[in-house]
Amino acid sequence: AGVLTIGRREDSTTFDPIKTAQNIDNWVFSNVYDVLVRVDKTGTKLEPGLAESWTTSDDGLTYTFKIRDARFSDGTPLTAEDAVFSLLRIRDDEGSLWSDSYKVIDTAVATDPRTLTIKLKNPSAPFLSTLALPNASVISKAGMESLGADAYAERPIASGAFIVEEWRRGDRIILKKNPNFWQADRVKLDGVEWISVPDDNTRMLNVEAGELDAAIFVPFSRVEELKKDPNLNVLTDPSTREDHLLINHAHGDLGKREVRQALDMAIDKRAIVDAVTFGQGTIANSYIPRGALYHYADNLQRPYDPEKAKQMLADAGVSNLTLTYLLRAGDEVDEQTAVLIQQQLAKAGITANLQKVDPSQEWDMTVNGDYDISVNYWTNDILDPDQKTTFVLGHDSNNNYMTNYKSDAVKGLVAKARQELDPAKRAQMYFDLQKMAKQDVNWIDLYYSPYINVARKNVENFYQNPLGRFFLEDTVKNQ
Amino acid sequence: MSASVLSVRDLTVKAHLDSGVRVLLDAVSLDLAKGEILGLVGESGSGKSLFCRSLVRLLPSSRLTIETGIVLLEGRDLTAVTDAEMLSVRGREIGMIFQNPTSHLDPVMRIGDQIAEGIRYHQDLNARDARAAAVEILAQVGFPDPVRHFDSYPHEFSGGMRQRAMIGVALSCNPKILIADEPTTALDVTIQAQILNLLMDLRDKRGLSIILITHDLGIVAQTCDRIAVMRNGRLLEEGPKRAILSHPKDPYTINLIHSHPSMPEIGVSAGSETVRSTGALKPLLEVDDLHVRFPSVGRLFKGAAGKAVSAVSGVSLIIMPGETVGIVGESGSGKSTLARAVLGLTPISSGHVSFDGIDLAQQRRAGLAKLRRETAMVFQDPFNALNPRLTIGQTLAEVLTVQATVAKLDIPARIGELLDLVGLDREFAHRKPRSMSGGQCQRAGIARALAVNPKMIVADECVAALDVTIQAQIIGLFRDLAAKMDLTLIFIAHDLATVRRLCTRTVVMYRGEVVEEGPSEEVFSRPKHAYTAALIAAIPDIDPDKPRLKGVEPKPGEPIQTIKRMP
Amino acid sequence: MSVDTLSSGSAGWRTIFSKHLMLVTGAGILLFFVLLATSAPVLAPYDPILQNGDARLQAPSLLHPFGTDNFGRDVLSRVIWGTRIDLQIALIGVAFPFLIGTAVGTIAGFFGGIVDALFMRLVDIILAFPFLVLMLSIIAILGPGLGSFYIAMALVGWVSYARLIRAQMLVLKNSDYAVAAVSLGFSRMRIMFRHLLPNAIAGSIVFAMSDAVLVLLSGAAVSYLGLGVQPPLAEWGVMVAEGQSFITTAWWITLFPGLSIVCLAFGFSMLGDALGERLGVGE
Amino acid sequence: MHRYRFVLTRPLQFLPVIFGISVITFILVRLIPGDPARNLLGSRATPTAIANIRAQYGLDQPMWLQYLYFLKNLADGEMGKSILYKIDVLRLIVTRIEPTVALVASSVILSILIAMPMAAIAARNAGKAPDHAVRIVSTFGIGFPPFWLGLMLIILFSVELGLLPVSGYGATIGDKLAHLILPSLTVALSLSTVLTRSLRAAMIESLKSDVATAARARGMPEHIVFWRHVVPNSLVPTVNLLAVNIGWLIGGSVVVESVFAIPGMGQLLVRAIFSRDYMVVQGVAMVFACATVLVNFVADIVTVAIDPRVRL
Ligand SMILES: Nc1ncnc2c1ncn2[C@@H]1O[C@H](COP(=O)(O)OP(=O)(O)OP(=O)(O)O)[C@@H](O)[C@H]1O
Ligand SMILES: Nc1ncnc2c1ncn2[C@@H]1O[C@H](COP(=O)(O)OP(=O)(O)OP(=O)(O)O)[C@@H](O)[C@H]1O
Ligand SMILES: [Mg+2]
Ligand SMILES: [Mg+2]
Repeated sequence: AGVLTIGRREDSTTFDPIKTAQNIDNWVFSNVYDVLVRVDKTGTKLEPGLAESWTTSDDGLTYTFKIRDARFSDGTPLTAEDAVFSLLRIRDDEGSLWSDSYKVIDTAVATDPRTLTIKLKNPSAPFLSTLALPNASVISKAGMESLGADAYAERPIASGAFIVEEWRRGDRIILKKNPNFWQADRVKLDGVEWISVPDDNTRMLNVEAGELDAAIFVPFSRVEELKKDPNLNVLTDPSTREDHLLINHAHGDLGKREVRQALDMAIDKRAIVDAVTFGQGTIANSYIPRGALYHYADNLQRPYDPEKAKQMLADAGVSNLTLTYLLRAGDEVDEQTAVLIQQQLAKAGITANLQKVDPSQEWDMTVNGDYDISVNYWTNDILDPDQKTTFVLGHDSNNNYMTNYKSDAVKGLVAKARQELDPAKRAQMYFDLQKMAKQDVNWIDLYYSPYINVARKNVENFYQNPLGRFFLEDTVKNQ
Repeated sequence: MSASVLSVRDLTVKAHLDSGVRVLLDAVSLDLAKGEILGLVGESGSGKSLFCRSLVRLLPSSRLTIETGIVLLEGRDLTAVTDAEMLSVRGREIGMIFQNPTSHLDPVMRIGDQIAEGIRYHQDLNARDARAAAVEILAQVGFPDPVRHFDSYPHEFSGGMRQRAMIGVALSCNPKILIADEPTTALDVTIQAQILNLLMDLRDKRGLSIILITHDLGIVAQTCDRIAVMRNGRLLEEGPKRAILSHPKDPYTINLIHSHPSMPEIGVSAGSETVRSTGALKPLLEVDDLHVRFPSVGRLFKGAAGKAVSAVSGVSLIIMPGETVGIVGESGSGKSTLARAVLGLTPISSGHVSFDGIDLAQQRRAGLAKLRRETAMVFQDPFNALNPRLTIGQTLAEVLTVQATVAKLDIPARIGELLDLVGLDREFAHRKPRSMSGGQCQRAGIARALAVNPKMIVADECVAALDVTIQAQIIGLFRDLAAKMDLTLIFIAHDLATVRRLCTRTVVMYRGEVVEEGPSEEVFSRPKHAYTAALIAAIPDIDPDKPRLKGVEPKPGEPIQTIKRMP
Repeated sequence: MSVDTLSSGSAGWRTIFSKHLMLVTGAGILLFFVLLATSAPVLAPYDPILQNGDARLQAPSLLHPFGTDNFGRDVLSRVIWGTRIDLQIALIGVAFPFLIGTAVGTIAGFFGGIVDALFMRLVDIILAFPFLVLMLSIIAILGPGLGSFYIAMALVGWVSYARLIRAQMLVLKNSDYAVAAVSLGFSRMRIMFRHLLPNAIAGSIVFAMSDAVLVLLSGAAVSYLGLGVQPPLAEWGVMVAEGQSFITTAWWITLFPGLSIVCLAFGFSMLGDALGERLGVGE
Repeated sequence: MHRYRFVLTRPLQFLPVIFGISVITFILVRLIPGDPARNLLGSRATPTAIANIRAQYGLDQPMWLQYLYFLKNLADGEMGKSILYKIDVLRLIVTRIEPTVALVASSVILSILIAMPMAAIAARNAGKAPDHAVRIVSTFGIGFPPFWLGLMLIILFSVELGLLPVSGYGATIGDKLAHLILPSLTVALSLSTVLTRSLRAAMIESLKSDVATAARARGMPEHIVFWRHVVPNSLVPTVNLLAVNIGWLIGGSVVVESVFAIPGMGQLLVRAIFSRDYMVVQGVAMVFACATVLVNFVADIVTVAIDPRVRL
């Protein structure tokens, strides 16, 4: 019982799931909408959502879903027709930011109100995982058509645990329990309020003062202190966040693998974990985060050895290496990391000139390749490693995630792994990919860090799965 | 004479400054009888205002203190009463009117409210009765439409009306004694006469006792019963006005009386000098049908915007080389505008000005260049006419450098000469205006004008702000210069007596037009125009037995006049 | 030396001091910071950007009088080195607006007419233009850092000076001594810059002092939005902004740079007040 | 009411200002490097998706054409659509206006409430201890960075004492007022010092003025002299100073809004700039500009009302 108030940095931008790519929106979608296939709490398995069960044809091209007996928040029944509408919309609507990910769908038809049949253009191992994206949430066809997209984006008709009761823009989203949710018995809370409190300190103080029940994005620096407060629980839930140092392979000496390896050795990840994450993070050894599907725990880790790094640079014929370190303004953690790395590189005789620019421009500059090195991070939003691997190693349109890394062997393997349907074989392929990437130093893995949230002691079962989803269905607020 | 309402004994005021203690009032003793007007005269800084302010214990700064002495008001010693008691003395017993009504009236409060304020406070009346009483007072001090004027703000009045309002405010508390601190210095002679008449009326009707501060002996002669003369904080002499005026004892008083403009001077009379102009000479300055109009500002509500104010309309003048011409007229009659237009400092709207044969409209560049080289102007306000950041030497040197008529090396010598010429010590070259007195600054200003080696000098009310004694010196200086250097002088003043003494020819202006022009003697002795006659008649004569003409009452709806602010 | 002269001498000194108290305090504080800035390499006990993983977040002690920050950098040394940057910010952040504003105000006020009308419209626009949009845009265009900050300050800040000077010029150009200068055939340049400007500028000088405080605070606000100077440079605003996360655990990280801003601001204000009284501004 | 005639004519002068601002903002935001489409799509951006969005919002058109569209929209009373929020900019702004207005208004009122008595005490005791105290307090008060001050106030009043809400805006009027106390105090602590200094100087001047002397000379006790003559005559310069500062506050409210999580326009603006949501930046800039112009307009009216000599 009770209404759970949660503080976060920013307010949502829309409730139209296909028109946003921001976590800030997606995380609330998961409270409001339901998807055909869900990712479980551990973030490693798919489980039934609106699709009660599904079957795959042997060629991996046809998926048949049995739709559950569920209803939308306005009481109308949810049918396979709605699912078709939603999938075709995300694929075809001109406002959709996600159409590329769903182009693989050839046809989607409702063979009967309870049966959805999807035909793919080619086999795709990660396809099911994509259906778990909050952006592919099932929307009410009738609702969308009667309200119009704009009004729907304000107060959607959905089938999740909660209903959007009121949206005070810039301030908060007020959710109320959805009595028509097919798992309504599971939901303990009367409602949820997502409240935007942009200043990190203020957000924490709100929880300390008891004005908020919980707050997300706890800065690393505050963890120890909050832990000392007897009224609070600091929750560190495993995430798929992985921070790395991008290297622009197209820039001069950075094209040499030995130079990149030297860079890797010149960076003391332990020190970063200690100083920047205040010990909350763990050293990263692969681009696939620990705990995520196909993570390779035994992957190579280069020891911190500035002397050796110096030697390697000399061997590679590189002296006085001077790099432009592109830095995103306004991010405390990034700035701290930059300051540390700058000093570490200096020990190996490498000069890093920090260039701080605002986030949007930083993004532009990395995409355009106007940088030498730059820290960035990735969090998975689907369970399958294919999405990230394709972006990072698959030589897609992004120049391998802005690094200009080129390796045909890796590229081939990425494509193969996508179509391999045997989990065991796939696992091996991804292990190999992780080894190859590490060998080539496509980028430098820095650290994994958990989601850190804080809640008051009377809040139970408030947790975030590794893909960022909050399972508020199970959350309890005791008086 | 009846018993005195106010008697002051040995009043001493000292200033405790960082530089030491200065005695500002030195044991001044005075009596004021009931229904009497006492004239307090003396040069600037002699302590007249201070004396009056100490009577009501309103000293201008906390560093000034009344050291000894008593002020007896009907038996009470005002130096000893409490502050609270003093509140009921101020206003109710002793009212004050000040020299500058513009700065003493609250600009953001209606005139009527300022009068009613005192009434309500001192007489405990409610708002409505206070208003009625205030309207009554407005009528008494001569407002033609008191009900309407109650709601006017001070800035909507002419200077004369503001001074009337100021008197109204002082009367509002029905005082027994009125102190008038130079109530007319800022006003035209004609308005001055009205105000003085008003004061005398009030004395007669209400039996007020009045202390009238002034530096104009003429006013005293015409209005007061007794005279007290102050200098350097000391009372020099005191007595019935006729006694003082006819038999002054103190040398200062004698000097004061003799330098009064209305005293006919023995020997020197401008009129006796022959006018040197002959038909053969070319005129130096020709003004033909000159018009100067200003776009009217800030009067949007009266007619359409953009309607112009005609400051000078249709003036024609011819000035011969070596002439000394006086221009007189009341404030706002266009004297300064004419002078500035003639010197090319104000654009002219139509008409012609030619200087030494060059028409300014046709050959603007050449004409201006010639004007700048051969003419100079002396300004009314001695302090504002000099750049406060430059020493007198720098000021003069700059002129000499820019004009480039003197070799660089000779500049210091020339500066010395100029200072000698205007009678300033050579060490003044190193002084800045702020450390100099008004008269000294005025001399520096004249030196600057002379530095140009001008053929013609235009002096715009250059003595109005000065003491009579200093005034006389400066006029003497001009006279000498004109004689020695063959200068052409245009001398602007609203003080007719000064012009009469200095100028060979007089031009009278009224509302932008020349109404009369001719040899000074003739203009003054046989004025042809009624306005000239009124102007001349309004000068208070130092002879108490020469009656003054009553001032002209302001007509309702007359345009508001510009008020001259004295520094 | 007799006791008498000694005491009178010190009394004289004391009166001079109390009379000029504000001037002395203001100038003294500024002088102190200038000295701090110039001798930073000598005075600062540590390298301001040197990190020490073993000495992180240490409370003030003899070793580190102002404590250390989250990288183990010595806060005292950073505050001392920060003096250089912040004085520079106050100085340059005021100098450009001052110069531009003075020039524009002088010209607009002196010439009047169309020049002035155009200028007034421009002033209207800049005054109404949201400062933040301009500041953030310029920083976004040119990249964060002092250069962009100065440019943004100059683009906006000149308006105040120009308005002050213009208002003065409008009055002064009609003053008798200006008219006298014209009648003496002085050139416009000479009249504008030798005669009028020196008399018009006092108000701006006083305003510049309080403006310096505003500039410092704008700098701090920009740091709060994360667009301050490039790390690891020590600058007080950035130090306060970054130290916010530790405000309840390591108060010393924010307190000392914060106090430094306040003190410097105090010095500027004092000096401004004293100059204002001295130069007779507002009379 | 001739004195107020400018009320009718002045608004015409706003047009060129507003027009100038629209041009400048338009150009300025587009000069900023960075791409709204790419920003919106985040790390999963693909070229086709980017091109798609650019076309949708007309970003692929030439600049002058975009500007004409912008003007046309303005004439229709619209401001285009937000790229980030996908709704009409005007609607978006309307949802965010009230908190900013409330914040600015309450800050200004609080500042006046603080400044008035402080200045009065200082001026009436000029040169004495209370005056020095006020001067020192107000000289110090200027130097505090507002974000630091705000946080300190929260820690003191909300966390330690539990008297006031930490942050946010509230729904009912009483709730809103409670939420506004700390943020407006933060602003007022620095704004009031500026006002105090200006008022104090004007009052001291005015206390020495002839007007005050004249009032004393007619026996008015000091409190009447002060409140009826000195205060009204001291207000004009402060009103104008206040107007300039309100202009700054309106445009600079972001720091306080952000510290206190007030869902106002400042926050909207910053997020819009950072995500290159051009239409929103333009819209907010226009609204800020209009507000500033309006505030100055009101200040002019107040000035005329206080001082009958002033003509505009
Ligand atoms: N606040 C002050 N501090 C020190 N000295 C002062 C102060 N006010 C006036 N004085 C001095 O007191 C003396 C008398 O001044 P007061 O104003 O009474 O002269 P006055 O005779 O009225 O002159 P005026 O004709 O110019 O009005 C002058 O020497 C003046 O310098
Ligand atoms: N710059 C100006 N703009 C508008 N009107 C002006 C200007 N200068 C003067 N006037 C007006 O022109 C008229 C004549 O002014 P002028 O200064 O020439 O008078 P004056 O005879 O010199 O008066 P005073 O004796 O007061 O010096 C007055 O009504 C005045 O208000
Ligand atoms: Mg006097
Ligand atoms: Mg004149």
